[in-house]
Amino acid sequence: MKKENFLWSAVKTGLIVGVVAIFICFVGMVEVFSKRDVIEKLITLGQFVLLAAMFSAGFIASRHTSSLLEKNKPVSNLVAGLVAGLFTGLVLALLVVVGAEVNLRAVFLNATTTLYDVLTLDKGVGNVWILPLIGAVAGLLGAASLLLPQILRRPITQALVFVIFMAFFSGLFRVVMINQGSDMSKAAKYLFGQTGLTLEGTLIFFLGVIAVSMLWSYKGKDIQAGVTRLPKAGRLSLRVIVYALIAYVALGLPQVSGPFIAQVIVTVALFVLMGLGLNITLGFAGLLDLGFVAFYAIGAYTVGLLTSYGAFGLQHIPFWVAVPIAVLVAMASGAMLGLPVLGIRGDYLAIATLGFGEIVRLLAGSDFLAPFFGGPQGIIGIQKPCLGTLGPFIRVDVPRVCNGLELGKPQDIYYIAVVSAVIIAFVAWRLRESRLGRAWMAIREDEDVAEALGVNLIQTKLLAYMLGAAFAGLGGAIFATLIGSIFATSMQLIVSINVVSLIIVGGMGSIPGVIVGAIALIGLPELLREVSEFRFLLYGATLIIMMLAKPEGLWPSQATRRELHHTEVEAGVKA
Amino acid sequence: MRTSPGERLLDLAVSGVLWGFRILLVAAILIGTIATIRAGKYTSEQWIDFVVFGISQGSIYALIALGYTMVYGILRMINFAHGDIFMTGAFAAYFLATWMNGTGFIDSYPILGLLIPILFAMIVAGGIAMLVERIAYRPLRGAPRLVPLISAIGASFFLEYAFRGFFGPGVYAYPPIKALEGEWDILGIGILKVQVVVAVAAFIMMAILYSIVMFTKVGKAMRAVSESKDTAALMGIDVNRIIVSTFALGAAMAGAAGVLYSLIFRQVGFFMGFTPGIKAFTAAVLGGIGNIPGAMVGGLVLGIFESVGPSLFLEGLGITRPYQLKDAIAYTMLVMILLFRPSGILGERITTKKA
Amino acid sequence: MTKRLLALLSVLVIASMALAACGTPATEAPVATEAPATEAPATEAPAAAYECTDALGCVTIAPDEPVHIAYWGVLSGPDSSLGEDSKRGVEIAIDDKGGKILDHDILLTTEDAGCTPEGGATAATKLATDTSIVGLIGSSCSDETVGGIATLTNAGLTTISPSNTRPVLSDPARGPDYAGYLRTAHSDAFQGKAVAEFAYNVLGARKAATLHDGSSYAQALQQVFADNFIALGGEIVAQEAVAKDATDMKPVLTTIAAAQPEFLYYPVFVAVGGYVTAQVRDVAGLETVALAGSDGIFTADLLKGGGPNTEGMYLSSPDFSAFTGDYAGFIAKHEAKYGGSTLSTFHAHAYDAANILFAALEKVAVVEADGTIYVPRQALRDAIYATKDFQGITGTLSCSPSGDCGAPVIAVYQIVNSDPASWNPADTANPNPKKIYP
Amino acid sequence: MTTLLTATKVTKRFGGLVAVNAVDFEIPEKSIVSMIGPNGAGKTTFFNCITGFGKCDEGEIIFEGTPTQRLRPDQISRLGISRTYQNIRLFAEMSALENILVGQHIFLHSSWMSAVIGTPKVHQEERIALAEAQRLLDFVGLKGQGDMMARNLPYGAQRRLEIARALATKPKLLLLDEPSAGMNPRETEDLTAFIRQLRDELGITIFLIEHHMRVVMGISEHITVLDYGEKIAEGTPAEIQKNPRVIEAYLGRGAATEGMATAHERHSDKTNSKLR
Repeated sequence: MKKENFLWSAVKTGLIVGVVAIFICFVGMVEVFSKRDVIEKLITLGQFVLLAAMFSAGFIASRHTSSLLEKNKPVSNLVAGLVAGLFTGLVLALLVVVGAEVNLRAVFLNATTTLYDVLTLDKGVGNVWILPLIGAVAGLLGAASLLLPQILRRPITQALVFVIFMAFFSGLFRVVMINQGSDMSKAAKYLFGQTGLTLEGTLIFFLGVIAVSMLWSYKGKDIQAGVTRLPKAGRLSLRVIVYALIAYVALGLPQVSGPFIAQVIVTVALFVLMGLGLNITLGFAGLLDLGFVAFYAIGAYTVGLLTSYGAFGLQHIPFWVAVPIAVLVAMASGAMLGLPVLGIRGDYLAIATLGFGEIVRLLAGSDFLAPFFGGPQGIIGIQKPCLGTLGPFIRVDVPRVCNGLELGKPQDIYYIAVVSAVIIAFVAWRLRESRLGRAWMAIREDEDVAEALGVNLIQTKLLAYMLGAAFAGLGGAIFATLIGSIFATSMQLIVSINVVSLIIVGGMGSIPGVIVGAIALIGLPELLREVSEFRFLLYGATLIIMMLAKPEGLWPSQATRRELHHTEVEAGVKA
Repeated sequence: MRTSPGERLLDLAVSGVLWGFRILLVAAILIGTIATIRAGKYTSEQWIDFVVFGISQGSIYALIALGYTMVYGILRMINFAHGDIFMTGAFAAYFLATWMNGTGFIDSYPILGLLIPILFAMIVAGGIAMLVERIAYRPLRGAPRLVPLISAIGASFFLEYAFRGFFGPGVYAYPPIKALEGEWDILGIGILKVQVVVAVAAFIMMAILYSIVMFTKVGKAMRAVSESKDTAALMGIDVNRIIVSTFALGAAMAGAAGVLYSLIFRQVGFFMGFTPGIKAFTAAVLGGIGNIPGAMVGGLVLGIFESVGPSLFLEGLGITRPYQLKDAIAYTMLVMILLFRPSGILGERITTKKA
Repeated sequence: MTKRLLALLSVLVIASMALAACGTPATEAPVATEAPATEAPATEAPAAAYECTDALGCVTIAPDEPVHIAYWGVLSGPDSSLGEDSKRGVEIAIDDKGGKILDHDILLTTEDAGCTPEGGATAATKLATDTSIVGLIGSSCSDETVGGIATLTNAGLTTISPSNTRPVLSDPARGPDYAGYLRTAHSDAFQGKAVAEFAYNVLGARKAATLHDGSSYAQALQQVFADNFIALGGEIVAQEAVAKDATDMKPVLTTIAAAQPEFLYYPVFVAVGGYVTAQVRDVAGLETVALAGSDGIFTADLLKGGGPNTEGMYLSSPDFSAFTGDYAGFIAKHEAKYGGSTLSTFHAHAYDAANILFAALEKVAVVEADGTIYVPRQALRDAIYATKDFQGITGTLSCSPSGDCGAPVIAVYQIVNSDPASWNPADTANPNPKKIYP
Repeated sequence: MTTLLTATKVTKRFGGLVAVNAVDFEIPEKSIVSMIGPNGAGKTTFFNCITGFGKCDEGEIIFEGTPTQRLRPDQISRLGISRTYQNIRLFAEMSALENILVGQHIFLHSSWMSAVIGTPKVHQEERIALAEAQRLLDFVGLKGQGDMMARNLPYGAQRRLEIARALATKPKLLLLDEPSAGMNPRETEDLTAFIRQLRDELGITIFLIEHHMRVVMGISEHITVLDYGEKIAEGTPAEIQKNPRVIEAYLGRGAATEGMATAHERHSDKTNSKLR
């Protein structure tokens, strides 16, 4: 088979990336992002996105060229990159030219004049030639980056990624730092602009990361070796120090970062709880449950009904008493769900559980049960947790007074949520290592064989449903007290889908995977509320990319890990 | 070793609860039905109307369900983005039909004005589905079962919000076809023209699809691939091509469904695919997933249950605002059917190896 | 294991460095939320003589910094057209100011609240953390406000909602958590009553039916209507509901038809409203029933979704004849900026809300000679509450002590033409829909 | 010698097809018995009837005086019946050790709550179980491979692991479904010796389905021949080899022993391809 001409392949790459760039424009990203800076007064996020597209066109073309040509000729790599970037720029230029003649806006809402202005750097359609020019340069740089030696390329890539990350979340860092007091506030204003980094900040971050990265690549091996050479006691104390540090950071974090980060972490922790729950039913026992939000809802509603001083509160009992009850109720409902679907397998189970989740939501929000659950008006006035005693009832619609410390702020709930998540993670880990955990995994692998080996399917599956539900119920209980009100509209199918996704993205059956998955899929999007229009677009793209890049998950389960370790050892022995 | 008394108690409890559940459901349905009928609130014409409404809704579910079921039959994978493929078809047809309406074409040639957008929607939806398959699914073939599911969920979000970016969060109104306004008299019952057209079109579409799968070479290859990819490959079938054409075919059905849906409900928006997608998936499972006639039966059963159920079962039980719980009925029905037939109405009995 | 430990260690070193860097003041300075924005203007700008004595503290804006306001509402998910619509209103208001206030640029931050209480809580928490924010517009859905308002109020912020209509939010007994909450949208308590009176007195209907979509807005509004209608002596023959994502309305309409109402009131949102209107005449027994909706469907989108059946339909809405400002001009700007028509009902309310905020800001802000601005927060809040006879495009607005700024003049309109292009309630010569009551 | 298992008139139908037709069968205690027959003769179906996989439609199976046909597979396994599978069915994503530990499930009694708390009793129980699993692993010659994921073991090791897992349930009766499939002559010989060892040392009764005639004739004390679901012959190896109906059953389809051999090979190909 004759190999493709590398130039033709570069043209193709350029065209494809150009189409992707047009997609990004039409989705509206370029225009919205052009209002945010990466480096203040120098380059906007919108411009950056386009530049990145051209740059990667050059990079991809260059890499492809290397695979097409037998002999490695740097010049052809550079030419390919240039051509690819040029064509990406040409496609965009074509868009501008066509857009100036035809009203594309009749179909695509974002084909605005502002977009064309952004594309031509406010220089008007007449200067559209600037686009292919920039493209060619960016493509050339992209191609050149491939030719850099590894020792330089890695630090530069890391530094670039870090700078973009800091720029993207600059608002968040800035606010957190400003809240620390005037010194930090000055530092913040030095590093961050209103919507991006300052030039100084960019340089500091960029050079800082390069320095650290270079240091690590030179000295990292020594440090690593140093640690391995430590005596056993030394390593143990190192470990203790690390754990102590983790605990210190975890304790201090909400105080430093303020309520928003605390709230985001609470949300993540709630999803960790749900994720750990579903990890039992799905990750361990292999029972696909697409209606997991039901247990979350049941936990939340139980706490709501038991502690609310609103119209639907039954009892004003303390939060601490309501939570165990909520967990038990969720557990019972887990059995209720589990019983009828015991005999249903595979994807039939998925849809049956999905139905269960929807039924719970519909009933909770329905007029029929509104006298009990508030219907669309929800349950409001849920009492905050109180460390100390609660005062007596005065009036039904007035909260009981907390004689002691009221845990009302997100920073307070943070501790409850994080501690719960840690405890539940421990429980899940113990369960996994127990006879029950093995039975679950056996069911996941082969239900019939497990049964033939004496595993009681009914009992084991029911326990999986019940314990999973209990964890989710705990999450729901904390959720209710965090928000202070519950509505059926919070209990959408999307929550269940999120939980399933985070388990798979984290690594099925893996407990640390749940935490990593929750941070990636729940925490990051929460931080991205500012770019709300593109939140789910990016979320969707991330899901696909993660599955393509790491189908086994970000932190695969121990079995996979042990396996890898084993092969490593074997390889070591052979060597 | 004997079974312990505790275990026997559990067994007893399980079967007791299961049977209790079944009996309760059947009893609730019977009592509700009898009470409703005795109350005599509805005339027989109205009952017929309920069923007709159910059929037209159900035939759209069925059309979307076909795509789910075909892809599942071949890849054992839930194509979560299928509902959004349906949405892309509706959008494509909307823009074409609006333009055609502006030129007066639809009024002068109503049949072509209906067919051309459908064809266009099928092509666009098929194309997008092929693209999605190429990017998000094909590299994952052979990965654990849930990995493609997550990728499909990602694709679903991506499509939804890409279209939201393109066309905004508002709704668009599908242009009306004047020739389809009013009723036809069929066997003495007045039925809306649109509904007749939609139901008939849906059935024709399903018949075409069924004959493609049963009688053409591609169809045979599809069935072969669904039995065993390896064997099919050994027989000289290009498995990749067959999978792609399955996606395209299923998506084309969804695209057509998108147009029919827009004809009845007149609103096109970026989120329109989500609920019908879930419902169609339910319908596919109800009928027995992987089974083409099953998808048709499942869609119709679901549509009719949704339409008739709230009035027939719930009102008699004294439940207020029963239509709010329409979906709850649909899902309860589903669970009940799965309780009696764990692999759907027309599904294969043996599900052991499929999961 | 060692490798992982090391990776962890390195992360921790970085984290602890960061923590040490920003952690030191954690012990010295009080925690952020306790003393928001009292961040000593004295040290910051030694030249300035202004000393902040405001009960809630002041926002200091340096000469080169923009005035930061925020919009929070639903910007993702199926309800996003509501929030997007209001957001556009705010953006147009900023454009009309030339992007500047008090010679500073206006910076608008948006936060998605997803139309849920937890979304509202998260968005509010995030906004409350940012001490540079002066004032807010939002939220879109009443649920969001319920979830987030306490956080905002306690952070000393004030928000004006353009589209919350739940009565309880501006109830005189709403509690101190709502001190920072006002709205330019009207409470549904007025609206349901107006429709009931119209149906009973003007149309002479005695048997009415209602339909809602399970949203708290629709459910509450139809209940207000039903209570008032019964109080007037009428009979509610059916109260039905559908799910928010339902499309096939014929079955539920058939159920309603069985009760033979003369008047059908469905104060829902556009999606369901369109479906109901488009399908209602196809149901035997409802061919001639009078149809009525409310402000949730007072938009050209209803004509798109509902088709020819919308002709003759009644809609209650704020009285557009009381719209004193240049609504047509607003629409023209909207068309130019975003292409296509408005997405929902409350863009004008958002525009007015933003302008009320700007007016109050201009009134209370202390401008130093060097261009530094101090915004006392309590004073700003008081100034917003003190808004009187403000000439907005939704009418002449005055804010009540319980936060109602919207003119509660409800009118009932009738749609005279089902062509979406003809939608123009503010037109004097050929209005569509046309005001018929009062 | 007492009878361990008695089957009377066992019948199983799939739709119109009668897979097993009124088969009577007996297994004496501490014996090695075999069932042979052409492909599709109903042997595995008969296995499934005994282990409760697919309930048989008619007839009665009595194991040590207990009728088993109304019991679930897990209950049957507790009675002391364990099995392996024609196409190996290990828990692929679990380690070899974990596979065996699942086999010990019925002997572990700690509740999930005590497992979470981590009572000394649980630790004790787990320690014993682990030691036992290790012992079984060694016994089947997989020493040191406990941490390997089952799917990554070589084919022969997978077979042995499956037997170890079956042994972990401490069965009185062990059902082996074509244990020699896919093995070379050398491995087959080892296997024969191993099966004998199981019976002689552990006192386990063995019931085996096998295509490999050398294995069958070499170790079986009693052989039953199934064809089209019917029992056509039974007796000692010597009797079976001479039985005209058996010869006809096999010869009727082509060649006598070659026919059997080809069938066997074809079959092992199939199993091999299914593995990955």
